[in-house]
Amino acid sequence: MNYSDASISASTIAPFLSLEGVRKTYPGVVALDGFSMDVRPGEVIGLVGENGAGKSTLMKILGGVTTPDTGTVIVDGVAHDGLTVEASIGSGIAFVHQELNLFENLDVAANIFFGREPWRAGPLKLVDRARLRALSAPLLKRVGANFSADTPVSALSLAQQQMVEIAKALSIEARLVILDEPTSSLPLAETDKLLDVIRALKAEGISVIFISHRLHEVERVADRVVVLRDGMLAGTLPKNAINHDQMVKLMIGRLLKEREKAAESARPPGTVALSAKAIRTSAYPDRPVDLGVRHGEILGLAGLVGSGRTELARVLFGIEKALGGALQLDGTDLVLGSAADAVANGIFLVPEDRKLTGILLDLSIAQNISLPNLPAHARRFLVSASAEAVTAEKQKRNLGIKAPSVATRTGTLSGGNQQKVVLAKWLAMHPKVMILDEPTRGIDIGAKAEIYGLMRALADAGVAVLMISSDMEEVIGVSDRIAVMHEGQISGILDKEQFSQENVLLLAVGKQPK
Amino acid sequence: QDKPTLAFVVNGASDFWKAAEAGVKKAQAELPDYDLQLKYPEQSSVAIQQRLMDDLVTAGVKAIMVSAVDPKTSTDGLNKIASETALFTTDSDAPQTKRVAYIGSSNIDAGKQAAEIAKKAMPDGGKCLGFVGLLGADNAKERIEGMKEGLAGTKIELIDVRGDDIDQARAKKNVEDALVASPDVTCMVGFYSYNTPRIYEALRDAGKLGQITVVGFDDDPITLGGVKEGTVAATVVQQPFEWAYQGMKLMAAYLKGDKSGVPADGLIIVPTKIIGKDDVDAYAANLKTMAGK
Amino acid sequence: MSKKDLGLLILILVVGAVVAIINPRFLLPINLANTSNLIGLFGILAIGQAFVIITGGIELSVGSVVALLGVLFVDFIATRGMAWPVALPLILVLGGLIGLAHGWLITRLKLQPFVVTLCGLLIYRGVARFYTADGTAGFAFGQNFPELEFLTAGRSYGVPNSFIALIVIAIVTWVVLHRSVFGRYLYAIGKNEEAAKYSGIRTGRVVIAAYVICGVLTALSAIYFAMYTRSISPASHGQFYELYAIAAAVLGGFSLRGGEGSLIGVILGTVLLQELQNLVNLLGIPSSLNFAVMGGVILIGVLVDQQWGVFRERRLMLGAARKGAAGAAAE
Amino acid sequence: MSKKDLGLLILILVVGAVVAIINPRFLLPINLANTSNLIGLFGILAIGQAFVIITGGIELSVGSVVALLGVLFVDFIATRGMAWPVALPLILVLGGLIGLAHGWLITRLKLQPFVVTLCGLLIYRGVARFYTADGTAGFAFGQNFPELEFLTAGRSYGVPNSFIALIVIAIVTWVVLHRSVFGRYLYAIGKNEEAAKYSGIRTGRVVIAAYVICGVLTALSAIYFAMYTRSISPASHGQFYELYAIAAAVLGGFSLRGGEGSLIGVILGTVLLQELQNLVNLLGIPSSLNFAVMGGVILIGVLVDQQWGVFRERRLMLGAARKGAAGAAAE
Ligand SMILES: Nc1ncnc2c1ncn2[C@@H]1O[C@H](COP(=O)(O)OP(=O)(O)OP(=O)(O)O)[C@@H](O)[C@H]1O
Ligand SMILES: Nc1ncnc2c1ncn2[C@@H]1O[C@H](COP(=O)(O)OP(=O)(O)OP(=O)(O)O)[C@@H](O)[C@H]1O
Ligand SMILES: [Mg+2]
Ligand SMILES: [Mg+2]
Repeated sequence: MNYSDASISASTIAPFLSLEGVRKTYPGVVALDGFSMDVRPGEVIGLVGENGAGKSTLMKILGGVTTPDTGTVIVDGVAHDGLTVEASIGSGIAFVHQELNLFENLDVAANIFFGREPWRAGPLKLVDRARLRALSAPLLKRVGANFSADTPVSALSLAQQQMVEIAKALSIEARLVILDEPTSSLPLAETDKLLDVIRALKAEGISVIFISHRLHEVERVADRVVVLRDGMLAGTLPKNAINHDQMVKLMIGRLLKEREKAAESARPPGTVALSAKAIRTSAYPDRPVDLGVRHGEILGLAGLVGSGRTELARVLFGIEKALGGALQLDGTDLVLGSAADAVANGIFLVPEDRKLTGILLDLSIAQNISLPNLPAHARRFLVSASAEAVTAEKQKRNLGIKAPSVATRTGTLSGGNQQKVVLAKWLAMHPKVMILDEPTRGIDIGAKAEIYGLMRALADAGVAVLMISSDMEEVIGVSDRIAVMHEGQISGILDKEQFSQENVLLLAVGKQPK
Repeated sequence: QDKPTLAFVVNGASDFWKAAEAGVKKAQAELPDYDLQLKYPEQSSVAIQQRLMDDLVTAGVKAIMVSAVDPKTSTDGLNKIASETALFTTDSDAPQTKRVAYIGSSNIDAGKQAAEIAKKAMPDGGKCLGFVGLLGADNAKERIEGMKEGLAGTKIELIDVRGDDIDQARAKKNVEDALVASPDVTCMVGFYSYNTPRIYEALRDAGKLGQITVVGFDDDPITLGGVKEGTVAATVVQQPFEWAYQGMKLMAAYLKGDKSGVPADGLIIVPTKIIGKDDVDAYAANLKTMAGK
Repeated sequence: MSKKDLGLLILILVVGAVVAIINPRFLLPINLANTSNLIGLFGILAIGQAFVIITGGIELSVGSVVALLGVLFVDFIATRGMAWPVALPLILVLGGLIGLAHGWLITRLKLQPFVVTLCGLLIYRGVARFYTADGTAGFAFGQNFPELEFLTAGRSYGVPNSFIALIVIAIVTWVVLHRSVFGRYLYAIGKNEEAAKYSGIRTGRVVIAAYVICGVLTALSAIYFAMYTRSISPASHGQFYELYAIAAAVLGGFSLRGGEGSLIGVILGTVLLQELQNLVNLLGIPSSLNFAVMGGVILIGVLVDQQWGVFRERRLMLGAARKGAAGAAAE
Repeated sequence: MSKKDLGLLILILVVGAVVAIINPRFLLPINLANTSNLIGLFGILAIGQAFVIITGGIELSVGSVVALLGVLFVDFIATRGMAWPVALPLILVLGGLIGLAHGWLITRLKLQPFVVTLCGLLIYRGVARFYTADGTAGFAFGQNFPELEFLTAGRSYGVPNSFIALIVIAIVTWVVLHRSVFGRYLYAIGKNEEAAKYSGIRTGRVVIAAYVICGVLTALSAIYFAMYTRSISPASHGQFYELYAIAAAVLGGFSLRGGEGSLIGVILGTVLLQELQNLVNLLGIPSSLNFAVMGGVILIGVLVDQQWGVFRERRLMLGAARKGAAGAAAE
């Protein structure tokens, strides 16, 4: 074993896990290229890297979901050419996948202990339901869940589901917990709780691999940071050397000048583009929402988990019918029967659940981008592949989508690149109102800056941008105004000079800002 | 509900039974004190027919005349019905059951009559191909057997019988394929009522009408038309009208206590007839009057 | 019992009451016994189907398997003189093997359940017909197997033993499906097979087990059907039975997408379907309409269930909205 | 033409060659014409089915619709004396309405396609049987409609007009499915309906359109079938035709999960199935084995296709790995 950093090899404790020369290729892509690292008991490793750097692939290898082409995984002194899922779980590796993997038709407790149900002796292996519930409750408390163990998962919001995933990882008598972007849709308070959980795990001698694009979170908990670039180890930072700029430099090979922040607005906001008047949604049928987003501004929409922001976005996009109230676009009444109506009116949505609603994993990049505007890519009803390719190439260049070509299936892209494709399909049209629900969820720091830049450019071109985000820095850094939701209602709107984390938080819990 | 009900249960939906319906109707006119019904099971299967009869018994039917889907092996089921109501059989008999009587024809005899037609039409011998719906059904087997018996010792041979599972598109395609596969065939036999018309049409499409001897069964309008035209040699007809008409009257009398109509061996055979070019007009006219059209 | 099941039960009772008023003979013990016998036969089939549907699969070969195994069973004991206590388990094993083959093709070779079992539908019927050379398999006159007949077609205290068998099987499978670890895996796989795999479940084995259970139950029911009709023409025996079984499951609240449905539901679905068949015959409705009545009732049943769900949800929301508005006004 | 389609074509040619060697009469023009006539009839059905399967749906009522509309068509022109140029479009419209109803129930009332069309299967057959009181609808002897007969059962230059109709329909639907905006929407919906909706596609309308197209094509084929058999017993006419259509689509590479399959594939699938039927007759195989042969070939076809896919993928992966390793070594 040879590591660039001398301080690590000085350690004498035997590693719980080591990877040696791991290589994984997909057709046209080298996802991991001779990567090595090790993890010692009770160590928190921050794993960072750009979108598509190979982080998830690495973790999938550890979880036994994919096998490497070459290389060895040594767990607890036992060498494996490729782990199976069972072997992985059997050796005490708990895994929270980047994409959620819960069973909607089962309740929370059943999900947490799925595959490891307590059962009563007998030929039929009956589930011991009382114990199941008793075991689940403390786990839920530990991750700060506000729902009970017998709630059906189908009734939970995305963030709440992510908490269940974490509780599930905790329920395993794990020796290593892998968290692949667990905070990507968690708001601040819950994120803090998660970081506490990680520290508690560490105290118990359990190792953690923590993947996040929110570098400040990594800064706060990691004992060591491993940086991946293009499937290779770009460098390792020991605890005392972990800082934001250092990580960025290793990730993208240079320092970012304008830190993840959009430029100041170039012009004063215009008239109200889209406004909701006493709109009531199914999440909070008794709470009318009033909100207007103006041309040329970025309106941030903050709030705690389940405060009803996604639901509002769905109504504004016509996916769901409002239970009451009215919408106006540029002062005229707007009735949305479907998302198609919204699109026809220039109202676009980048949804929070990419895998289910954002893109079609089986279609190519070009086909995904042209989908909402297909007639424009057709001559007399016949789709023109070349027209599609032209549009897609342009977007691929603009957004820096990392893929062999625009004909690549989007399902093979890394999470962040998939997100860029979702953005690209709307940018290729002419938005009037752009609603982005957690737009940088799972997006790397370089791309984030690009997306902020794009949002600003949209606003400067007169587009009304509504950005839902649970990332406090992002909301404050990017927005022109911030609306905060609390239990289904707008609890307040902050102007630029009132921006502060404290104010947003106060509004989010229903109190008045200072 | 007050009038006693007599039911005629057939073995499956087919035009063949339309004549029986007419017979039931005629009997109804003469038996005002009874409620006569003709019942089709929704599928031609033992379980469904059994179920239908069970339900009829429950509904209080006084006597049932049944064309059993599979009489040979349904002894127990039929006996169960016979123990609860007066049971008669028709079309194909179940002699081992406790049925009161059988009224119908003999399929073996019908097969032999088909052989007669063939012999008359092809004195020099020939090769015959048969077409049928369900190869495994008793009536098909008996007709084929009867025909083979009748042809024994002649130069005429029944070389194969193709089944179509009562899919008429396949019935027609089978004939078309047979014309291709066996160019030396000189005669074709349609064992089920719809087989002869399909043979007729396939031959017409192939321009072979008149070149191949067609032996028919039953009285589909196309079959009769072919007989009249001379392109179908002749057809063997059963008389379901008579089965139904006589059968219903017999059951009504039996219920009143008059058992004189039941012969000692329990068999009332209504013979099958050969309808050739000469009889076809009279037969068709008779059919019309029976149906009351 | 879920609300869905309760609704179905009420429907069954209401239909029964109406029929009984029109024709009181509906309630004769003999009629109830006849009908519950068929409920037993079809119910066992439907439970088997339910296991497969839960996993998001489907088993279309049921009708053909009933024909093939029925033919073999009758042939073994009536023609080849095999003792029935040998033939019966042998048939059950054969059913299990068919299920195993299907499960294997589906999980290991990754074929679609619809395709595999559609081929099964065609192949098994062909084999059954070939086996008897399109003839009928049946018992000779006077051939009797008293114990076997008692078990399959007999009655205890007036209740058909087939119905009793159904009740016993239903209880066991209810526990398996709704209370056991295996049952939980079935539901989970039906909803999200990928996730179940990520959780370290050997999903392949669980799915194969579901098909094997279905195969064994189908085989059992094939024996019951054989002893009910005592004669099997392989060309038509059991035709469309897969549709009956699927229809019962769907009526009972199963989703063909998998992961949904209760065992009580599938039993009630079977009861309703058999009640309808009985009703058509008892009320003198032309049997040509039998299928139409069945189709109509399933459609209406599913529609009402679906619309009721939508309605309840909307009412719940509106209720909340009103309460909220009232609260706001009071403030 | 994709590799998949090519494989199917080769299979068809190989089977044809073998049959022709055993029985050279297979290649007689008359045999080819007869078989291509049925390919035309079943092909039109299968294309209709393909439109529905692409969206991830299924249409099980096809066989019953063929019976019902066939009965109505024959009844209209043979018994009621309606002029056929009136009756023909009327039947097509009826077919479209049936599709519309199915599409509406599926998209607006959110019922499952399997359930809706299963009910359709039962209801339409019941209605057809009730309409003729279980009798046969047919033409009287000597009743002729020369133009209609030429169009449906006639031949041009020895080629059956039904086959020509299929070719024309296939070309049009190929363009629609593989080149048009609507076709892209169909595929997108089949892949992920939710995501298609979020891209602003009116998924409901597109799906309804697919069912309407299927309904109209089924109606057209019902007319062809009616003119082919010239007599329809509603209890059995068209039974299992949905399975033929689905089987053709599956053989042709369609996935019942939706979003996959090519039009050439479905035509080739139909050709293979009809070739098999023809082969059973020409080689004198017992008719009872007809179904078994069909089932066996479908299973093998699908298996080979699937395993071939796995093999190719694995080779690709290995290739990539090897190339990568070589590159790494060279550095
Ligand atoms: N199943 C697959 N088939 C083909 N290529 C794949 C597949 N899975 C991943 N890749 C490719 O492997 C590379 C690494 O992807 P991976 O998901 O590991 O990135 P990541 O570091 O997790 O990125 P992100 O931060 O966006 O989640 C990417 O280029 C991706 O396109
Ligand atoms: N399908 C559903 N069924 C029942 N309740 C739901 C459903 N979807 C969302 N909810 C509830 O509605 C509320 C609002 O959810 P929504 O997703 O709009 O919140 P959000 O502010 O976007 O939060 P998040 O950060 O979790 O996305 C939550 O309490 C959630 O539990
Ligand atoms: Mg990732
Ligand atoms: Mg949200």
